[in-house]
Formats: sequence, C-alpha cells, structure tokens
Amino acid sequence: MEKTLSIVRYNPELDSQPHSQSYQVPVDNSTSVLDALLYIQEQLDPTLAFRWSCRMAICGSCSVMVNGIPKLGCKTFLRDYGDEVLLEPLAHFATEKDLVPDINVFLQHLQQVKPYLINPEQSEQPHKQSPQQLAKYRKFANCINCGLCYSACPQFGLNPEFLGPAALTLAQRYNLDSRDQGKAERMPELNGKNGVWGCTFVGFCSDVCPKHLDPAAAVNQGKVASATDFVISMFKP
Amino acid sequence: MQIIQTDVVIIGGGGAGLRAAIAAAEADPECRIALLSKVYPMRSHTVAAEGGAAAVTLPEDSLEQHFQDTVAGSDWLADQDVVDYFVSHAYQELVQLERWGCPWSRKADGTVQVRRFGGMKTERTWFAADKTGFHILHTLFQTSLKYPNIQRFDEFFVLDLLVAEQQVAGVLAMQLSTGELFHIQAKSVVLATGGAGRVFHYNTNGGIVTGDGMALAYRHGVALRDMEFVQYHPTGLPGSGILITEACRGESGVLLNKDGYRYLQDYGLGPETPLGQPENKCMELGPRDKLSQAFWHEQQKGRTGDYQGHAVVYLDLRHLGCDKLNERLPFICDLAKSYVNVDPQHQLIPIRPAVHYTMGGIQTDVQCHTAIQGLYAAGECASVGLHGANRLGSNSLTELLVFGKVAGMEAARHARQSRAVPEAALKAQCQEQLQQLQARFGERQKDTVAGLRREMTMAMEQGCGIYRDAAGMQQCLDTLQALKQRYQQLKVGDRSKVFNYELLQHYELGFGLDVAEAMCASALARRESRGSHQRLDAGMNSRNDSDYLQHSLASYQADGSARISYQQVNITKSAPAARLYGAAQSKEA
Amino acid sequence: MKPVNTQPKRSDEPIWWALFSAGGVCFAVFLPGLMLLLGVLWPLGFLELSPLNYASLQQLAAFGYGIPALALVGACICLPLFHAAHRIHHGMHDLKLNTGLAGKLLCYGLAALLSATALALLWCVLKQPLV
Amino acid sequence: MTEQKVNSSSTPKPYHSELSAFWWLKHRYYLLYMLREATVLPLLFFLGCLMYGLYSLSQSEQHWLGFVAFMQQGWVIALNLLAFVASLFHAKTFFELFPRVMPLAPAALMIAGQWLATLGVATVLFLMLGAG
Repeated sequence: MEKTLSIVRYNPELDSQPHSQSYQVPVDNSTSVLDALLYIQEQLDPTLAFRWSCRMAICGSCSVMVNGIPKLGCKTFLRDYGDEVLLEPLAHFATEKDLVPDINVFLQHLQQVKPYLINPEQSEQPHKQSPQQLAKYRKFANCINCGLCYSACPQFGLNPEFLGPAALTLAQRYNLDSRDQGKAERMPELNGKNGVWGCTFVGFCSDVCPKHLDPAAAVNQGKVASATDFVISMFKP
Repeated sequence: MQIIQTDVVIIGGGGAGLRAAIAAAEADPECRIALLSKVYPMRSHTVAAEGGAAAVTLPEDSLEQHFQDTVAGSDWLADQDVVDYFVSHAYQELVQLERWGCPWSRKADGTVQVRRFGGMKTERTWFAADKTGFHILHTLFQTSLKYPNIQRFDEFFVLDLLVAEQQVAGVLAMQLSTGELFHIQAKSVVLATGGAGRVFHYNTNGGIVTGDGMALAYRHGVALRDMEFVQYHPTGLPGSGILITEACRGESGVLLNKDGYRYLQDYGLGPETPLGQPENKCMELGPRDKLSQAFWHEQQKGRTGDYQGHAVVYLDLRHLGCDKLNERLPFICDLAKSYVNVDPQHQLIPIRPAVHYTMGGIQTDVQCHTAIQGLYAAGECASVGLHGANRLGSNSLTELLVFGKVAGMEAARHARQSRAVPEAALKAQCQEQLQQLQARFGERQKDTVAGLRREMTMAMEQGCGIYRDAAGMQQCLDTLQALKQRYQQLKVGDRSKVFNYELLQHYELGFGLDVAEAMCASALARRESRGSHQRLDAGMNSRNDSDYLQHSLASYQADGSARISYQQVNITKSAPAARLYGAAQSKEA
Repeated sequence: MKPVNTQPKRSDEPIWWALFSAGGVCFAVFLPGLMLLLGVLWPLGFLELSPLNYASLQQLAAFGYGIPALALVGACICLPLFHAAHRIHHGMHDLKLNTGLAGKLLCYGLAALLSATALALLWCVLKQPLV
Repeated sequence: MTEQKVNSSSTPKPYHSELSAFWWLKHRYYLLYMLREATVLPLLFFLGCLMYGLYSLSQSEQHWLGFVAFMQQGWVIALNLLAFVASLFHAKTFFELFPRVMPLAPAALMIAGQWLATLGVATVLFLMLGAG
C-alpha cells in the first residue's frame, strides 16, 4: 500500500521561501516516518535533507512536524495516519534546509543553565545517593535534546530568548540532584524573565515529549524554587 | 577556505571524543581544543549503548578476574599489558563519571549497583537503568560545557587528515551547514569516530557509524588491526537490528527457540540454569560470539521461528514481572512495543543476531599513539588491543573513558612539545582534496550512492557473517573491489552547498568500502576460527595458536587494496587455554 | 549568535505569580459554589436564601463578622482579581499585543484599584448604622 | 565550552517564519489553553456583580433591591452560568497542574482532595445561605 508524503522543502540557495513537494511511498505496518524519508532519499530524491541516526528514539536527531505536531520520525508510524501526511521542519526554529532546523539557539540555552554537576569537593570515591534521592531527578535526566518541546512551546515561538522547556528541565535536574551544590549559580538564569517566568504552563511540551519526562512540571517546579529564592533574597543585604 | 589554528583536534563527539576533550582541557588549561563532530555530540552512537560499563567493584571481585574474563573473552588475542592497564583504571573512571553527575542506578544503601553481564565471572557492570550509554554521553557532553578551552565544531565532516613527514598537522573539514571547507591546523589529532557497523546490512548501529576515522588513518598508512573480528550481538530486533541489551539476560531473561527450548545448553553453555536464577558465564550469560554462533546452528537445524520473513529466536522476559521491567529495563519495553509490537511483560520478543561492534580498528599502543606522530585514536575506531577476537559486553563503555582520557592527555602533552610542519606540503594536500571534492560532482548515472551502499552491505552480510568460508569471502572481496571501481565513476548530482547529504554519503561510502575491504581481506587471510571469526572451511574450524596467535594488520596499498601482515600478541601472564563457559568453567574453577 | 547575558535581571514575577496562584486556588475552590448559588440558583428563585435580604446582611455585619467578611472579600474578590489580571497580562503577550510596561501597570494596577474599592465598600457596609 | 566562531557572511540564510498572532487556532491543544486563560473573562463579570452587590449593600435597601433585580435578568444569569462553567474548567486544569508543580502526594489523591474542597465549600455555602 502507498501513502502520499507532502514534504515542506526549502533550499536557501534557490528558494526565497519554503514550498511543498509530494512523494508516493510504499508503506506497511512497521513503516516509520523516518523509514519513509530514507526511502525517498534513497529511491526518489537524493537531495532531500533531514537529520537522523540511531533510528531507535534515543539520539534525538530526526525531529520533524508530522501533520503539525512535533514528533520523532523514527518513533512515528505511518500506520497511524491517513493517506496523506504533511511533514514540516520543526516549528519555532529557523530552517536551514528542507527538514533540517537550526538548533544552535537551543544548544546555547542548554549551556546557559550550567547543566553539569557543581560540587567543589574532591574525592576518589563515589557519592552516596539513595534510590529515593535518585528518583527525585531521574525522570528529568532522560531528556534526549530532541527539541520537540521547543516546537510545542508557543512562548519560545513568541520569544526565542526564553530558555525553554528542555534547558529549564535540565537546570531542575541538577538542582534536584543530591550531589549538586550549584543551585545558587543556576538561579540567576532561572529568575530572569527569560527563565522560568517565560512559561505560562501551556503544557504541550509535556504532551509531545517522546520520553515522557514532563518538562512543564520541571519548569513550574522551577517557578516555586525561583519564588522561594525571591523571598530569601529580600532578607539578604 | 577558512584557516583555524588550534592545538588539539578531536574528531568525533561521542564518549571517547568527549572524554579526550575533557582530559586535554584539564591537563592543560592553555591548550586549545577543537572538537569536531559530523553530528551534534549528543547524537553520537554512544547514546545507544544500553547495558552498562564494567569495573571491578564488589569486594569478592578482583582485577585479576576481570583481566582473566577479558583475556578469555578475547580468545587470547587481547594484549595483556593493555588489559592490565584497562582493568586497573576502570573503576576510577566510572567514579569520575559519577562525580560528574552520571545517574548510576543505586542500591538501597546509596552505593552503586552492579549487574551481571555476559562472559563476566562476577557482577561488575555499572548501569543507569537500560540507558547507560545515553547517560554517559550526556554527562560527558554537559560536563564538557564547563571548559572554555574546548571549542566545538558541530556538524563538521572531516575529509582528510593533514600529514607531512609522518607527523600530523591538522585536518581538512567541511561545515555541513554551509559546505565551506576549513583547514584546521593542530599539533595533535585524536580520532574518536566510532565503529563501522554500517558496512553490514543488519546492524544495531546508527546511520552515522560508517567507519570514517578508520579509513582516514588507513589511507595515511596506519594499519587497521584485527579487522576480521566483527561482533554480532545475539539480540537485535529482526529487520531493523535495533539493539535489545544483554542486560535483559543479565537480569535473568532467557533465549528460546521456536519450540520454547533453551537451546544454549546444546552449545557448551549448559546445563540449563533455573528460570530467574542466572549464573555468570553460563547459558544466556555466555559471551556474545558463542551465543550468535548458537543462533546460526539453530537456524541450520530449522529450529528458529519466523518474524516477517526473518529467522528469529525469542527472548523471554515475562518472569521478571512488571516492577523489575519498569525499574531495570524500561527502554527495552518501550522499544519492543514500538518496533515489534510486543509487550515483554506478557509476550516473547523476537530477536536475531545483528552486527554490533568492530573489535578491530586503528592500530595504537597502550597510550593510544598511532604510527603517525601526533595522531591518536580511542574508542571503537581504535584497536588498542583490549578486545582481541571478541569483546565482552560492558567493556567498551569503560574503554571509551579509560582510553579516551589517555588519548586526550597524550594529545595535550604532545601539542606542547611538537615542532612545526612545513606549510607548503599541507597546502598541497588541501588543494588536492579540493580537487577531489570538485571531481565528485557530475551527472548522476545508473549507479547511486544508496545502490552501491546496499550492494556493499549485502556482500559483507553474505561473505563475512557469523560463519565464513573461503569461497564466500573471496566472492565478497571481489564484489568490494568491483564496487570500488564503480565508486570511482559515481557522481554526486546535487551541487548545493548547504547540507548536501548526497555528498556526505558519497564520502562515507568511500570510507566504508575501504574499511569493508580491510575486514574481508583480514578475514580471508586468517585461516583458523577464533572468537567472532568462525570459518567453515576444513581444517580451519578451530583455533590455531601455532600459526595465528597474532594480530592481523591490514595496510593500505597504492592501488587501494589491503596488504595483510601480522603482529605479535603481548602475552604477559595468561597463557592461551580453552575458553570454557557453562559447567566446564565451574569445574575448572 | 548573540552574546549570552550571564546575569539577567531578576524578574518581579514571583509577586504576581504568588497572587495569581492564590487567586487561582480561590477561583477553583470558593467561586464555583458561590457562582452557582449567587449567580444562577438564587436569581432563578430555586432557593429561599433567607439570609440574603438587606436586613439580615446588615445584622450579620453588625454582629462582629468583620474579620470573616474581610477574608471573604479577599478570597472571593481581591485575589481572583489578581488572578485575572495575571492571565490577561500574559494573554496580551500570547496575542502578540506587546503592551509592555503600560499593559502590565494597567492589569495589575486595575486589580489593585478594584481590590481597594471592594475593601472600601466593605468598610462602608461594616460602618453603616443599623437601620 | 565555546561556540564555534565561524565566518559565514557569504552563506545562504536559514528561513525564519514569524509566529502569527493566531497561532492558538492551529491546534486543539492551544485552543484549550487559550480557553483556560479566557476563563478569567466571565470571572471578571461575576466579580463585578459581587462588587455591585457590596456597593448596593453599603447604600440602602433600595439599592439592594435594584441589585437583586439586576441579578435576575436573563443575560446576567446566562453570563454567570458561563462563569460557573468556566470556574469548573479552570478548577479542572488548576487541580491537575498543582500536583505536577508540587508533587507532595500521589497526583490522583491530590486532585481528588482539591475537588473535595470545592465541593465542601459549595456545601457549606448551601447550608449557610440556602437552608436558613
């Protein structure tokens, strides 16, 4: 059986704006969006540009809009869609070419929240951390940086300087880690208007997250932390 | 062409590359490090490793035992000085990662949890649920963000190493987003480009695992060592080859043939262990080569099942129960549901062996030096001499860390004291590469990159599979050589500069063909069976220590073919013996 | 890429967010019952609501229900006003009506003004001589 | 880690598309979000009614009766009915968000507890005002 894939294409060297192009793709019960894209690239049109690698939903490369919803191409199956499917590059990012978004802004936001363990103590031995302490942040450590949440977030769409769901979740992940002492260094970023306060709890980010780590919850827990930090700062000289 | 000056170039942003970058940055805060990767670092294939990383941890364990397991696992083809170094530095590297924030799974008392793994005598595999590689990679990537002297070049593809007078002097790379060429001058270069599993058709590897770094070094005269040893992972999903971790068996999963029989007991791994009570080095916890070979025999006997046209056996996790599956193997459950529509809690997962890992690679010594001054290699692209003829599961994630660090420190040290290389020679090399690049463009003919790639991967699958014979390998080698001829005529029709994936894949195919040929030629020359290299030919179906207790070295010749020679294995304290698993090893011990 | 501002200015959002959250709780917990009762059932005559005549309310006020009445007005009028102001302020941004500081002042200013008015009216009620 | 500093003056530009002011019409999820935000509009109307009641109470019985008549008009009842429905929608979303922001107990328990509180308040109001 065949389905029609409508793909929004853009070649910056030729086009002033994107246009869509249709391809007929053979589909069976296990054909993913990524499989279909690979078929097109191999059989029909080698100029089609998209990112991919692991094809098992862990590397986070093949993010794409499927009928307007951000999805991982490798974990989205055409059996769940009608005869015509629309593929577009990730929303809210600039498009470099075809289905390749420019995600540098996302990487910069990640870097801004200091997403690494801050703890000056030196030791040759591992920290102790109970399974309960691990459970506090473990969910938020599962982010694969696929960027789907940024495409789901209208606040990021409206204001690209908003740090966004994944970066704020990562900040929360480290702030909640019993081994970390860097919260004070991370809070200034979170306290700003482009930090946690840029979020209005639309919540769609959590809906599209392929790893179900509920970034909206993380961001809003960050609001509680930031509000607490605000009160504490009032009592400091 | 832009020119960039730096001290150390690291090619590859996976586990080994990031560990090397951090090691270099810490060794010398003045050292400028350029980290080049053809994908964003967190996309690197380290991300897909599931099971864990090995290091002696429990009081009842010993470095000696880890050493013995690794050497026996390698079928005595590991260099024992290297194994010694590895096992004695493994623990501190895993602790280092812990101190950088890796969310290792824990016991109730807050100490790190270890799990069983195939071929290991004792539980010594650290894990972070069943996404260990993912957590290691992200921990390293995020930690690397701390160091201002690491400059990242994401989505840069290296076209060539720049070498003059047997000394490396930088790389020539293309920025994928612009098509622009960059001449990056450096005193040291670390190759950390991963394996080459994608030269086979059915594999557990990501699309990026195309052997680029191996080919880069190979073409400059560095030998590729032990390339005939390609690991088939016994449990990949049929069709896609998606990895189902060995940790499933570590957590007591069992393998069944189509009759529901635990067939491994027929292949020297028995007797059958009771369900839910796995024993180290027995049955399902045997080494990967033995398990994949057992599958092949079952298939010959007609005892495998069928999943959409693929011969399969079955992984049974049902007895683990909901809680344990969710705690220890959540990703596996997700993968099984998504890709074969199976709920492991109630159903059997169809699985079959798929190419997983290249034991061989760029020849280095224990300090990750290659034959070219200033050029280092670490991780799967390298053959430091750790894995020999068969790698034990959970040794490779630790390898990334132990030898990634060594390579980074050595590269930083070398950068401080190296002399300048004549620029004229480098300019000429850049010009030559530029011309080669231009020559790739042209009208598309009948052959396509995808078509040739498919022929290559099918040829490798047929000729260099789990069991090999002379005729099959010779045919494979002939096919590869014919494909290389056709590759010379293969043109890239897309002339765009921005994200020209046709061009990128054209390069990758060229690299892959060279690596595949080195594999096949090495395999053909090794007239014995050892570890993952199993021959059906008469007189070659067992190990032959008197002739082949040696590393193979494939060297690139002017005409592009591989010349095979041999190198002594470094044996210090463990004399070659029979590899014993199942009841046999218990008796021995 | 723009240089990263490593020390962004602390936002005053915690104040408004706290008021918004408190108001949200009131809106969700107190107001549904009140809306159903006062806004729908009572005007439709479904209930007698005997205390809801002028004289009884006046008496209630006179017999020292000042503090509870204050709490009631706070929970049912003032905090919900700030809740509404917050959502409208952010809603303007969502609709790309970039009203900036003026919009913010207007939203929260009005909420404050109306809250003060409500409290003043309550004061008048409580201070009224019994008829 | 520093970003790559790369001259790319001559290179083609990525395509930026502006988000339209009507982005929230594009998807059901966004529409529900906007509806949630819009629950404050009928809320404001009801708050106005309350303040009007308070005002008339502070004036005279005449004023009070005027307020009662105002509340009995069809359109006022309709708007207040809308406000009631909106308050329930708001309550549903708010109660579901709360345990995610402050995970103090199992989410289902926290949600049920909050609905109980709403129900309790309504019951007390009925008993105080309706039963007398």
